Amino acid sequence: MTCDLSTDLGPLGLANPVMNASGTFGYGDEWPRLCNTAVLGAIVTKTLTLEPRAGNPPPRLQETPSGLLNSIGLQNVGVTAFLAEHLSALRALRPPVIASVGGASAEEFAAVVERLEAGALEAYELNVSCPNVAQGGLSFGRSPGETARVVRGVRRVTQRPLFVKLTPNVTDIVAIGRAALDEGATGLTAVNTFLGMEIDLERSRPRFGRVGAGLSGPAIRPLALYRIWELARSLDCPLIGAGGIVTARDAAAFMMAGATAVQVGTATLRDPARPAALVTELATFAEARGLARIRDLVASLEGLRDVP
Amino acid sequence: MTCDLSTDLGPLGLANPVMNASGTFGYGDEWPRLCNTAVLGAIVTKTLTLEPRAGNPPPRLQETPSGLLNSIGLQNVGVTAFLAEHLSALRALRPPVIASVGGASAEEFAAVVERLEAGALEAYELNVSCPNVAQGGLSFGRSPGETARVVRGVRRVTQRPLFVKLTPNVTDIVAIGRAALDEGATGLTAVNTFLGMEIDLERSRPRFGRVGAGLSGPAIRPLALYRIWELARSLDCPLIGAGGIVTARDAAAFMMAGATAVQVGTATLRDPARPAALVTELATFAEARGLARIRDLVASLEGLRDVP
Amino acid sequence: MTRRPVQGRAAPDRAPAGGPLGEPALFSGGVLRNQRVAAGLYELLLAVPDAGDPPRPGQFVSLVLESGVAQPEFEGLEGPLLRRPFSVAGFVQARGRRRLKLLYASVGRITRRMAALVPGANIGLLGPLGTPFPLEVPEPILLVGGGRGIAPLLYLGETLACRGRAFALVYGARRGAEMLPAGQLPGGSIWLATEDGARGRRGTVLDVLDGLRLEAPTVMACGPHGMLASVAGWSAARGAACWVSVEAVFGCGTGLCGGCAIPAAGKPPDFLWACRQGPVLPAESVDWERWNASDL
Amino acid sequence: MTRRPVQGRAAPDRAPAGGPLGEPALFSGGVLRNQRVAAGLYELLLAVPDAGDPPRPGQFVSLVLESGVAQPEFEGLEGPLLRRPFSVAGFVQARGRRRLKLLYASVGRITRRMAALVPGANIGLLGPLGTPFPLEVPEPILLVGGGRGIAPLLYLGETLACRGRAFALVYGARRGAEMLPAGQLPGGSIWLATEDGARGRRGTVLDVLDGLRLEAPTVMACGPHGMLASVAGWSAARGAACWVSVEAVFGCGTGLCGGCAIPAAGKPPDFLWACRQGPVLPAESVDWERWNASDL
Ligand SMILES: Cc1cc2nc3c(=O)[nH]c(=O)nc-3n(C[C@H](O)[C@H](O)[C@H](O)COP(=O)(O)OP(=O)(O)OC[C@H]3O[C@@H](n4cnc5c(N)ncnc54)[C@H](O)[C@@H]3O)c2cc1C
Ligand SMILES: Cc1cc2nc3c(=O)[nH]c(=O)nc-3n(C[C@H](O)[C@H](O)[C@H](O)COP(=O)(O)OP(=O)(O)OC[C@H]3O[C@@H](n4cnc5c(N)ncnc54)[C@H](O)[C@@H]3O)c2cc1C
Ligand SMILES: Cc1cc2nc3c(=O)[nH]c(=O)nc-3n(C[C@H](O)[C@H](O)[C@H](O)COP(=O)(O)O)c2cc1C
Ligand SMILES: Cc1cc2nc3c(=O)[nH]c(=O)nc-3n(C[C@H](O)[C@H](O)[C@H](O)COP(=O)(O)O)c2cc1C
Ligand code: FES
Ligand code: FES
Repeated sequence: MTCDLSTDLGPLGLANPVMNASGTFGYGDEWPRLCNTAVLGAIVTKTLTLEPRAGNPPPRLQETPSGLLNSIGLQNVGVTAFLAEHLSALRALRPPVIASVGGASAEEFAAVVERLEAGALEAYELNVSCPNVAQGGLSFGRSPGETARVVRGVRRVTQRPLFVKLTPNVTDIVAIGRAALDEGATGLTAVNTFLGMEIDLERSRPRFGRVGAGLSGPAIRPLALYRIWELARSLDCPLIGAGGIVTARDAAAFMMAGATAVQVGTATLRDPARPAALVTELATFAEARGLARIRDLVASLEGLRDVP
Repeated sequence: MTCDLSTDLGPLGLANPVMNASGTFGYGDEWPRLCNTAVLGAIVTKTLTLEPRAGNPPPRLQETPSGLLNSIGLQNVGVTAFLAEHLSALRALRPPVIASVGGASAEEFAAVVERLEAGALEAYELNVSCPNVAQGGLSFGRSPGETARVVRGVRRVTQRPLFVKLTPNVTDIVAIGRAALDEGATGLTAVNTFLGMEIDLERSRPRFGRVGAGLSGPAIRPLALYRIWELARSLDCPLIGAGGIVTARDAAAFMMAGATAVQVGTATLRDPARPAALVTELATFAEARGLARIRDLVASLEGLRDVP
Repeated sequence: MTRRPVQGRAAPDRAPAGGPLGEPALFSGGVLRNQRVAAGLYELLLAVPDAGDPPRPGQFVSLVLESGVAQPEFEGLEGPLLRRPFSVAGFVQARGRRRLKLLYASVGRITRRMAALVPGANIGLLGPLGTPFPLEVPEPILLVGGGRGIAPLLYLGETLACRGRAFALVYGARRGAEMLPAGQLPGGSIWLATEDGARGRRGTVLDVLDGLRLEAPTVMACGPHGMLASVAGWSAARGAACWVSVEAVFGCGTGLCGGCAIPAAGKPPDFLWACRQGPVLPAESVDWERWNASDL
Repeated sequence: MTRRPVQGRAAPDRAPAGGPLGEPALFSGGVLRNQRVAAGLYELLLAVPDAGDPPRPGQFVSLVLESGVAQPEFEGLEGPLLRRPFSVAGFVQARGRRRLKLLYASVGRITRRMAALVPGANIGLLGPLGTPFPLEVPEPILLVGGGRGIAPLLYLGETLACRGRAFALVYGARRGAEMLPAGQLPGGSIWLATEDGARGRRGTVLDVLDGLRLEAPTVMACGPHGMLASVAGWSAARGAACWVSVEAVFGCGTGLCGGCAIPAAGKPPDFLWACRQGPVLPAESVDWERWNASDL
């Protein structure tokens, strides 16, 4: 029996639940053959800002046990160059494209989305959770009010599906998610990276210029999974899971906990073909369990809605 | 040159900065020879409550990439049995003993400390950060007000040094720490475990009965280190670092970031001799760098107090 | 060192059968031989230092793949963090040389890597740990092993044989191919059961037990949790003394963490610590019903 | 596939010298030989599949110790997550058989494990990646290598020699013991420099360069960041064209993550991506001063 892998993110239908995570796959059009990007459920772009951004000075990466700290700092070509240089290549690929959007102010978020409307992309993901920028990252995503303000501004300029990418570095992630939904967000992506740091012992100084950096990779998987579970049992909206996903088992766990789709980030750095491979592996996994439709996995965890 | 390893936690002097973390070393008197417990800077007991507690039903553990999820649930013999059965063995060992204290209410915390006063232990560590109990764990440690209430109650019954063990599962750990200090806490321990979960895919159910569990081990080291740094640059008090510490380099990083002492938890499960071995390794590390006094390492990180 | 159970009102403070045990030690083992002995089942022979207490049947060692005790100082830990417990399946001491035998099933992260160990490699060990099977028990003695649970019974059988005690062995597995060859089994009276019927009787060890005619045997069993529950029930129904060697997920294996809790009979919600009050426990000290319900 | 730099206003969009490059591939390499060739320095010879684009001198491959491409589906990732980049130090193709040679210094988590690879083991590779050294450059050609930076120059030298181009090699290291034996170095004119004076002149490659009398050479250099900065300065002062192969901490090695940023000349705060716009870059495209300041 083959399994029907299709799934829905609200109004947005996907051929399967697998996408790349923003920032670990370039703009999505880099290596269509190396990864077979065409088979993905959706493609998420690197976070785009109004102007090009150079990002943070090096070093920008540090491996940790089963994890990766990054301090890229939203380096990106800016929305104009994205539209001019990447859009047509992305359009030539089959999957729906989700533009990841960043900004230093609520106004910038809205302005980026307004510019992107011309590209007729399928959805937006608002990155209010980047730990590596001075403005507009965690300072927005850690506050329900600021998050609401960003979503409100963007909702004024688009009718398209809107996902808000949440930071796990908060006491109450559900409150932030609810604030976003109340302003018309379609769904939520969880999670962005966890705040961490590393020290250069030889020089007695922080490894990164901004000190704090974002931890990703398998190390955070159990932490991210818990956030999806927290969101799923309190809120009723499409959820996109991210954080340490490598295998079909990882993806299935996030879906059982309530995710409708999943993103592969750090694992893509090691194996650029991983997101595409995961589509196949997820089908195998589902078929081995006799699942007719992958959507039956979503929120299938026993007792998910029983508040303990 | 040999390095002077002594350090101070406020009024409490330690021969060296290394102790075990609560809950991963029994009551501290279990294996004095296997670990050579006598050489530690201090010994921290398993968290003690007023009555004995049976803890959570199994399973209680799950390995994750470079991490460990636990849902022990404060199983302990209770303060009476502790005083009767463990205290004299602990006293026979050289190091100062820090009693870890838990409770379902601020009153229980105070009652436990009141009982323990008879034991004349050197200090207390208030565990307001256990993710594995229904009452008194995270529900206290995630709220500055509740944390303050617990500390206030305990301060009424003891003059001894009091450390408050913080949870990292908050938006603003500094606010919680400040609330504790304002009520007379001597210092802070950071961090307890991170909230995570795991799923039993074969049975479509959460691995743990309480769903959420606490993540520890090397996976969380960069996250814990960042919390110590956050606390050190905003608050002026002794800090005890914990979270993924295995090696002398790990311990040194926590000290550079502001910790006066460090605790070894999960690594002790793998190697019960690790805390004692770390004392030696830390001396070697310090001597290789020509450090005359280990306390010179504390908060020596370049720019620690420059708010970025 | 005190041998007191480190836990609350929990468990019967059972003095380990056979008198006080020694202190476990951290040591390294040199691989002498590592071979497949049945489908998915391997035997590992290790040279271990001639020091410390020799293990008793039923005790276990706790293993890390990296050799050396305080390893790895520099790099820190990666990959599997916890040690893994393995029953002592054999131990010989001759002319100052000690050999430790483990029998293991390749089922997961560590055991799959163990299967790739080559002679000359070194691994880290901690032990001997846990309670042993009692040896001075009334005959007839019946050893009951399921799957990889045969491991401690090999050493137990050998030890009983040395002491001239008579015993019989009931040994079951899902498939005949997963079973040790007959020549490697201890004792003279051996009954086999396999679910595929390839060796011995088709069925489980319980089917064998039900067909046995034995007066009040002393039963010593090791195997999956469900099998142990059945054997405990079988023994209780016959008033037979029954000792089980239990498995749980271990954190420390030394009584430090409380990770290995299994429900204790008598006073819910109390627990036994499988690593220190066990792994060998009197069957009646376990609350089988609560354990079945939590069903690891 | 587009070869456009994937980054902002950052970098000069330099068409890779030598024309368009092929698509990298994921493949596995079988260890044929792995031997110590100097103190802390090892040579790894791999059998690789006869498919895809052959690497050009200056390009690199990105390595994981686990073989297989989509590995490990079941267990997930543990231990070091990221691939590690290594310059191609040699490549031969004969009768449908391809051999890839890497020269590596054992300095950390992965490279120490690499040193333990035995013939028959398989590792995972991704490549060829990055920009190559240009080959059609004016003579005299001067290759300058420091430490493990000699690796790409071995393959470059071999390739130049095959094309009948004359070149000289300046090769430095801290200690003579850490240097490749003379017989393994390419070309006829070789100058050595060691800081311990054990081989060649006592000092650095810069001391050798300062003593050379060459009219407007084309310089191609690989080595530690500080050495490259000096060589770039030396070349600029003489109006010599200079190409450098740079190192940075790589995340993906394929231009996906932006982890490998190095300061770009001209327009601060822009960056070049060492993995895709490099590793071989015209020296003048790098902002050496800003790079010295961030000093990885
Ligand atoms: C006292 C005792 C004695 C044992 N003796 C033997 C023996 O002689 N031979 C033998 O083959 N096996 C024995 N086991 C079981 C053995 O410890 C597990 O098979 C082994 O830990 C699996 O490790 P892994 O990394 O290969 O598997 P993992 O990848 O960790 O997991 C595979 C399976 O093993 C279980 N498991 C994981 N970690 C542990 C753990 N720490 N403790 C127990 N189970 C775990 C998991 O729940 C999972 O079902 C014994 C267990 C105990 C408690
Ligand atoms: C384009 C390129 C080509 C290279 N070619 C060679 C070569 O031919 N031979 C050779 O010996 N070395 C080469 N290197 C360097 C080699 O990649 C590093 O030595 C290797 O990554 C160290 O891995 P490790 O796990 O052993 O060390 P780690 O334990 O990771 O760290 C040891 C040191 O290596 C540095 N390092 C860690 N990760 C990376 C990374 N992803 N990229 C770069 N540096 C890192 C660290 O900062 C640290 O100083 C090259 C590097 C680059 C960027
Ligand atoms: C190198 C790197 C760059 C990233 N850049 C972005 C980004 O631009 N926008 C964003 O929303 N998330 C970014 N992230 C976060 C990832 O999209 C993802 O949320 C996170 O890494 C957790 O998933 P993972 O563990 O699978 O990587 C980045 C992560 C990494 C490792
Ligand atoms: C099995 C286990 C039991 C624990 N029990 C306690 C406890 O009783 N009280 C407490 O304050 N912390 C407890 N902790 C948390 C540790 O003390 C420590 O704060 C945390 O594990 C992080 O350090 P580590 O990464 O070195 O383990 C426990 C941790 C583990 C793994
Ligand atoms: S495994 Fe830690 S107490 Fe038993
Ligand atoms: S862009 Fe990822 S390493 Fe260069």
